[in-house]
Amino acid sequence: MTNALTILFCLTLMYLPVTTRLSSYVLILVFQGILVAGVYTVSFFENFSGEHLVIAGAVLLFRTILIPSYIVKIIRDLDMGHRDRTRQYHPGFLLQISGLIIAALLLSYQFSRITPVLVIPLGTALAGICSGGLLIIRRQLLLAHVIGFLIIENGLFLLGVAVKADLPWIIELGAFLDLFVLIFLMGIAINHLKSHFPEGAGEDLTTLHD
Amino acid sequence: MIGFFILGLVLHAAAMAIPAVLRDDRLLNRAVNPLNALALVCGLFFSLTSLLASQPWESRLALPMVGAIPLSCDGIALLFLFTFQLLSLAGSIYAIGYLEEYVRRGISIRWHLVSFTLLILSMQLVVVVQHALAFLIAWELMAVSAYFCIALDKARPEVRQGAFWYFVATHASALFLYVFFILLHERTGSWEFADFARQTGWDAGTLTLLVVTGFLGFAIKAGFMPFHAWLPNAHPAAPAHVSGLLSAINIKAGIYGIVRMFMFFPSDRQVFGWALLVVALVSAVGGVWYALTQHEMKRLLAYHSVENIGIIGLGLAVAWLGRCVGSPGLVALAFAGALLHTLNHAIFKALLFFGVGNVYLYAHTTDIEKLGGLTKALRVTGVGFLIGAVSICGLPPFNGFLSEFLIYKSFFQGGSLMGGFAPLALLVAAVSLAFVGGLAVACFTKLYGIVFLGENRSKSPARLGHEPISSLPVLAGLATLCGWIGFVPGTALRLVAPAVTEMSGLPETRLSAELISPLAGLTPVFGLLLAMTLLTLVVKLWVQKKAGLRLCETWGCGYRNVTSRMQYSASSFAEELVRLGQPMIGLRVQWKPIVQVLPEPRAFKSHGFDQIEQGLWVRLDHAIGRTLVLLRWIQSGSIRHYVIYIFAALIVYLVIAFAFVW
Amino acid sequence: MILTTLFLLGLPLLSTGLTAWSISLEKNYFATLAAATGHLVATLYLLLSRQNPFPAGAWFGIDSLGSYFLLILSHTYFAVVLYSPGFLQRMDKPEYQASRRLYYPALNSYLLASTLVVVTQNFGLLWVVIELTTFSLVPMIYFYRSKESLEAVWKYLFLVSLGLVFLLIGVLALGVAAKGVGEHASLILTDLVRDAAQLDPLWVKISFVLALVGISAKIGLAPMHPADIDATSNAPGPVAALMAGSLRSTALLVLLRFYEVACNTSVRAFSQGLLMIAGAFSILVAAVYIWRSRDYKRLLAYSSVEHLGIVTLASGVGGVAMLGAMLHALFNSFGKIALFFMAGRINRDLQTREIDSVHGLMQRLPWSGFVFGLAFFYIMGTPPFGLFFSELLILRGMVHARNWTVLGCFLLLMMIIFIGMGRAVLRMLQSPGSVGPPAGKPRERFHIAHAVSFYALAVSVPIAILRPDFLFGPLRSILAEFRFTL
Amino acid sequence: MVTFSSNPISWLGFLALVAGAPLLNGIVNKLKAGLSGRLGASLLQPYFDLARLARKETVYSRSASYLTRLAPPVIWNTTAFALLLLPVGPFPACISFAGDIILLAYLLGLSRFLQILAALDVASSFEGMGASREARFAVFAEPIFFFTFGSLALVTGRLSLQSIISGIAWDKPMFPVFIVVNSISIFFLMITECSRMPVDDPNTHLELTMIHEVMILDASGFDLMLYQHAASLKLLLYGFLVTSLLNPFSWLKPAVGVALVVGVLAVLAVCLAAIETLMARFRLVLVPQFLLYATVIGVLNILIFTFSH
Repeated sequence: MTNALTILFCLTLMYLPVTTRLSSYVLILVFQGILVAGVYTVSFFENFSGEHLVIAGAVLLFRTILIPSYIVKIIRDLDMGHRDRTRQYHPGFLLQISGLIIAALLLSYQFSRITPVLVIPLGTALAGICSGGLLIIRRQLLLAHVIGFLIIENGLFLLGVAVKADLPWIIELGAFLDLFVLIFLMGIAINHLKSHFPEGAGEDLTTLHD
Repeated sequence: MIGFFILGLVLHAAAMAIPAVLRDDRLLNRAVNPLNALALVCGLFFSLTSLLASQPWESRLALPMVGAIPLSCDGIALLFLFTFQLLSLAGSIYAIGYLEEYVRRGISIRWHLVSFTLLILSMQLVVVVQHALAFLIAWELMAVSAYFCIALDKARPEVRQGAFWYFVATHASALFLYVFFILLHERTGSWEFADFARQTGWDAGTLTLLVVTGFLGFAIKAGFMPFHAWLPNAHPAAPAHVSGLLSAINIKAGIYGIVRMFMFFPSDRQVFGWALLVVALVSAVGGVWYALTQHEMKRLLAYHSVENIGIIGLGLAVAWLGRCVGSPGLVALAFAGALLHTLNHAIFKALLFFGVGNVYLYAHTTDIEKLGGLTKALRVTGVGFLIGAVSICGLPPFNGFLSEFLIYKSFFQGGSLMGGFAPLALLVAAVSLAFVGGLAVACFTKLYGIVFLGENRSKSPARLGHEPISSLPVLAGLATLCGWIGFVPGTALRLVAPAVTEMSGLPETRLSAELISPLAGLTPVFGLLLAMTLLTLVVKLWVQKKAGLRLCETWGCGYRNVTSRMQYSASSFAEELVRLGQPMIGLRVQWKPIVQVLPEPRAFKSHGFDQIEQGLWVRLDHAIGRTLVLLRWIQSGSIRHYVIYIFAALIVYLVIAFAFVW
Repeated sequence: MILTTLFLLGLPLLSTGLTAWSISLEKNYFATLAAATGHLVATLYLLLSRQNPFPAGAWFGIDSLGSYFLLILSHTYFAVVLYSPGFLQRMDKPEYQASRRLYYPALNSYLLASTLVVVTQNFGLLWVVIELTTFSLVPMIYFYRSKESLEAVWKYLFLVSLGLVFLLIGVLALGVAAKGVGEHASLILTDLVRDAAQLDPLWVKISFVLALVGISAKIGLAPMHPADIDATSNAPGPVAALMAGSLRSTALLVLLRFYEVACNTSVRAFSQGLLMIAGAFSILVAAVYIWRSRDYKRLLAYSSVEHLGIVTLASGVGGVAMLGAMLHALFNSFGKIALFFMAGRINRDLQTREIDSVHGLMQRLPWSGFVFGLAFFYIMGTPPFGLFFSELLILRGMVHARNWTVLGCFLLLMMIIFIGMGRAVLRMLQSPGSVGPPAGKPRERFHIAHAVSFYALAVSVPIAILRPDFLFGPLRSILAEFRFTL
Repeated sequence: MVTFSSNPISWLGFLALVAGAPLLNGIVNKLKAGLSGRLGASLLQPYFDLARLARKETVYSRSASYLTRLAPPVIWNTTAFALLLLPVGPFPACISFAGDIILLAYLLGLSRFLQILAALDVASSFEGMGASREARFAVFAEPIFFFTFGSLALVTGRLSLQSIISGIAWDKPMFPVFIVVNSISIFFLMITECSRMPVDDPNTHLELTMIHEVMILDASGFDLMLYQHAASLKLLLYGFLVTSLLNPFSWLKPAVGVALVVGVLAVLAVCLAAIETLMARFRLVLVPQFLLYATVIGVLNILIFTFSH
């Protein structure tokens, strides 16, 4: 069951390179949020407790409702052209992502030999982290960077599941809070950016360099 | 006795405090320098009396919570202390008159006076403290304060650059010294010089490392080639009294360090001695040869400091060798030569630099080609400079001859003591020393002849300034010392005797028997020479009075309206010798050969440059710059690149973690 | 004891609330000053009494490492608070209104967050609170409300948080490693150190690598330093001082916590090597940009990259060098206070950050120029200032470890940085410029910033020479915790 | 330990040498004239010249400073003083101590120093030229001296001229070669230092080509006399150095020795005369090579000697 969900997660990753529409990114986020919550609940089904429920709920709340809606709000406020400047269709990007996923799975397989881990979730998690980074590297739009960051966060969460590292629930919640505050601040920053950089709003910033 | 020394230090501290309360620069100049002079007189009283009584002084300064800092004035420390104090005294008296000029120009000397005092103070501390950390602190204080002293007229870019040369060099030397003393501490577990000296049984690797780091550290300071590049840049930048002290005593701190190293490692490895000999020879020959190419008085003198440091190094090298073959007599001879030359060089180099200072105040330039005939205007300076020049060339009967004489003797004695190739090598060294002497004669005849003799070359004969009053006693005193040490070698040798006995282990009696009394015998010889000369002079004057005496123009070999611009110039005087030095000596010549029948006007320009400075250090600087630029893409400014860095770093670290077994 | 904790955590919390509520700058200043003073007093008390106010094995606790870094934090913070009113009164432009309003709350919340970081012993919670420090300072980096500062904020926020994600992975990995212990596995430092033997070395290794990568962005270790440079160089003087002097050290503390765990396991050697590599690379990068830098605030930012690199390198070398590293962190914070205060003043008066367009600082701003020059010599490790002694200790450590390659590279890079920085700073100080202040402006007067800077530079001397026991006692036990011997 | 000879004859010998120095010039000139088929001036002509100069009034250039007035006596005295260090025939040197060879070399150096300065003092470009040449050749001349006498000092293990010369032992097979080569080097040195052909032309009349003569171009009267006499003293000094290397008195009867010394001096005079008649002056750029040659044979000599036993 877990594996099925994580495979789905991989598929969402595969969708990243082929779209540049912010709205579809948001959708991906929502979907991933659901998947992650699902994986979490399932993976802890055997010794199920209130804590897990709370965390799963928090995951759902943050990742599928609060954050996506907030990002949609930003998009509305800035009414930025819904698409990234970069080309719509990226064969190279697609190949990289798929290669990444395969590599991640192989790696996690190798890894599972030396230490007990769930192969597929781990691979997916690694793939998620890396492809999030790749998205940031590939896309110019700052919101796309935020999206990439959130995808990395999802991957991280999966990783936690994969290595069965159960932090105290209070810490998990704290982490969610942090995440949310962070996104909130980023939103404010982007808003200010709009006022400072009227033209090409939210493009990558490169004025500070040596 | 020691009370006087401490009193001197206290007075220095007071002198440093004065600028805080006194506002007017002119008064400040007249208050601080005399106070320093007074302090130094006290200090001199201490060092001189304990030197002549040859009673070393030792004590431990117990500081609360820090621990005891061993202070001691053994013979070596006393000798260097005496040298430093003597020349600092001369410098601070000279500064009174010299700084007037800067005050007139409206350059603030407040901070300069503080750092000048600090320089004098820290130099005295450097030789007194016998504790590595304290030594390093005093050393760095000396370096920094000297830097500020040099950068007095900092509005001029070349001054800033020259000062920066010094700054970088001294920092490099400090880094080497850190490693040196840390290695010693690592080996002995103590910071005290005494324990370093007590340590025995060095393993070869550590010893080599120690000698190399220590020597580099001190050699950069002393200005051995190829680490000399800072001298010719820093000296012209500094005001005359500071350049005088730089050459006279600041670089001697490096010599002091090397002498201390000798005490730390009683080694029998001849290779170090030979290596030092080679370095010293290169410095001596190279220094004087480069000096020949210079047309700026202070640069020229700076290169001569390199030469003289080389000569001192020769003495030290022979002393090391003498210790290796276990001959205290040779050690004593060579060390006496080296230490005496340290003192002598300090005296006549300060004399020369102060002379240049007066020239600068008078003509507002130190470019040799623009000067000439200064003896008529600057009488004292002229005579003093001549004496300095004769002394630095090592000509009798002045002090330079005495120390070089000892070093020559040490060569021959060493040659007769050692077998194999050693005699030949030492003979070659002696011959090179003679060669250096010849070049020095050429160089200083050029300098003195062009600057002080003949007619003024610059287009504007209008003279500015004068000989500052305070400089006259200084020049006279230093010149007298040059003559005195030369004529009466006994006294000077008694000054170095305690140090020499410490280094060589030769008892006082044998020392005086083998070293002092033979040289003391030179006095009647020189006396006879002097008497004969005076007699001849009297006869000459009498005859001329009888036969008559007349003034007229110089015989122009039939040419008419000869102008002062037609005199032989410094560059043409030195040109052939410089050419012979090619390509070791850089020489840039710009001219167009005459081909057509009716040639248009032609110009011939030639100036020498320092191959080591330009070809090694400046090039190294550029190379570092070029190499570092290769990495400047890192701060690209794009957040996407930065994300790549994070992942890249992660991957690299993980590869390190799992690929390489640690 | 409870009082101490109250002073450490309660007071900042209270003053955060107060300053957030009240709008009068004076009141806020006094509230902040009170908090800072209380904090400092409590810290010193802790150092002197050498005891942990929290119950053993709790999520919070103050070991000697903590108390030592608490001093760095508290001291720097105190200096910054002292300077703040003088700073704010100059920031009277209308567009700064909002920033001034936010200034004190941000400061207080920063103190709170950083204190939490220092006292937290549980790695999970540590991650949560380290993120808070970022949030608390971000508004202050954006003080000037300019394009550059906004870009700096964005980069800093984004990259640091991204790094912290990896830190969290590191924490998870540590949790996995702790599984080997058994059912009473916990993420509490003391437990981990106690059961170091049972930890799974593989996961410890992974966690250390991830922690290093993750926290580097916050410490400012290359190659994760760029955002840090932008933030430090665009923040106003006091905030920059706070970041360079305290924020980075606090982040370093987090790394040291992981290092402490690693040092007690079999991956000790590896982690040492990794720290050396990271540190050396940071020094190299700093050298690259210091060699010919155009902007003196960025120059200072790189200089703090360099010094944090030195500290990291030295803690990797271990032994005496570890002692040197700890002292270096402290003394570096002192120096950064002076340097950034002065840089801020210079920037304000000359309205330029270009090194080439700064002339005759000594005549133009006698006091600031003088202190700036002094701080330059300080940061270059000139005796008798403290950095000289700490660098000597570090070199001793390298020599003792017979680590000649590291020693050689270190000295070479030191020399390069010395030349580069010397060129820039001495040029600023000495190159001939307008003699005296420009028409209309009065001659610069002695300002509290100068007093604070003087104090910060001077205090390092007695600490380094007298080696007071209330400081060196903790230092020795730190070395013991890392199982280093002098 | 400095010893002043108690033997009055040494001092008398010194005076005799000082008095007789111009005679050597006279002889050389006479021989030269003879070789070039002229009758030539009388042997005593140098004395007449000196006397004439002493009587003449002195003319100083307006550019000249105190140095022009000071230089002649000092130069004459240093040169004469150098003679005091030479052992004269069988008698000990007037003054001798360990290392007096160094003093000897540096005394000559001092006189050269002042000579050059005196030349530069009168602000004439011609004399400057001469001064530059003098300085240049001196640089290469000094090493020759130190090589020859240094090697002798090392071989004999002594440092005073007196003891070195008396320490020359003829029993060793290599010694004659060694001595001969050394004396050749010194002969070259003598040619250079005393500015004879082929390095310098003592009686040319073109200022551009002269070295020593051009430096004293502006001297006159008593000063010129002192210069001239100092020059002849120098010639004699080097001549004696060469002859004393043979050290005849250690293995011959004094009378024979004296005869030998005179003979060798005569031979030297003939050589000088012959060279000056037969050879043309070198181009000035070649002179350093000439001197380097003299140095190099010294080097070879000492090498061969050290490794031959």
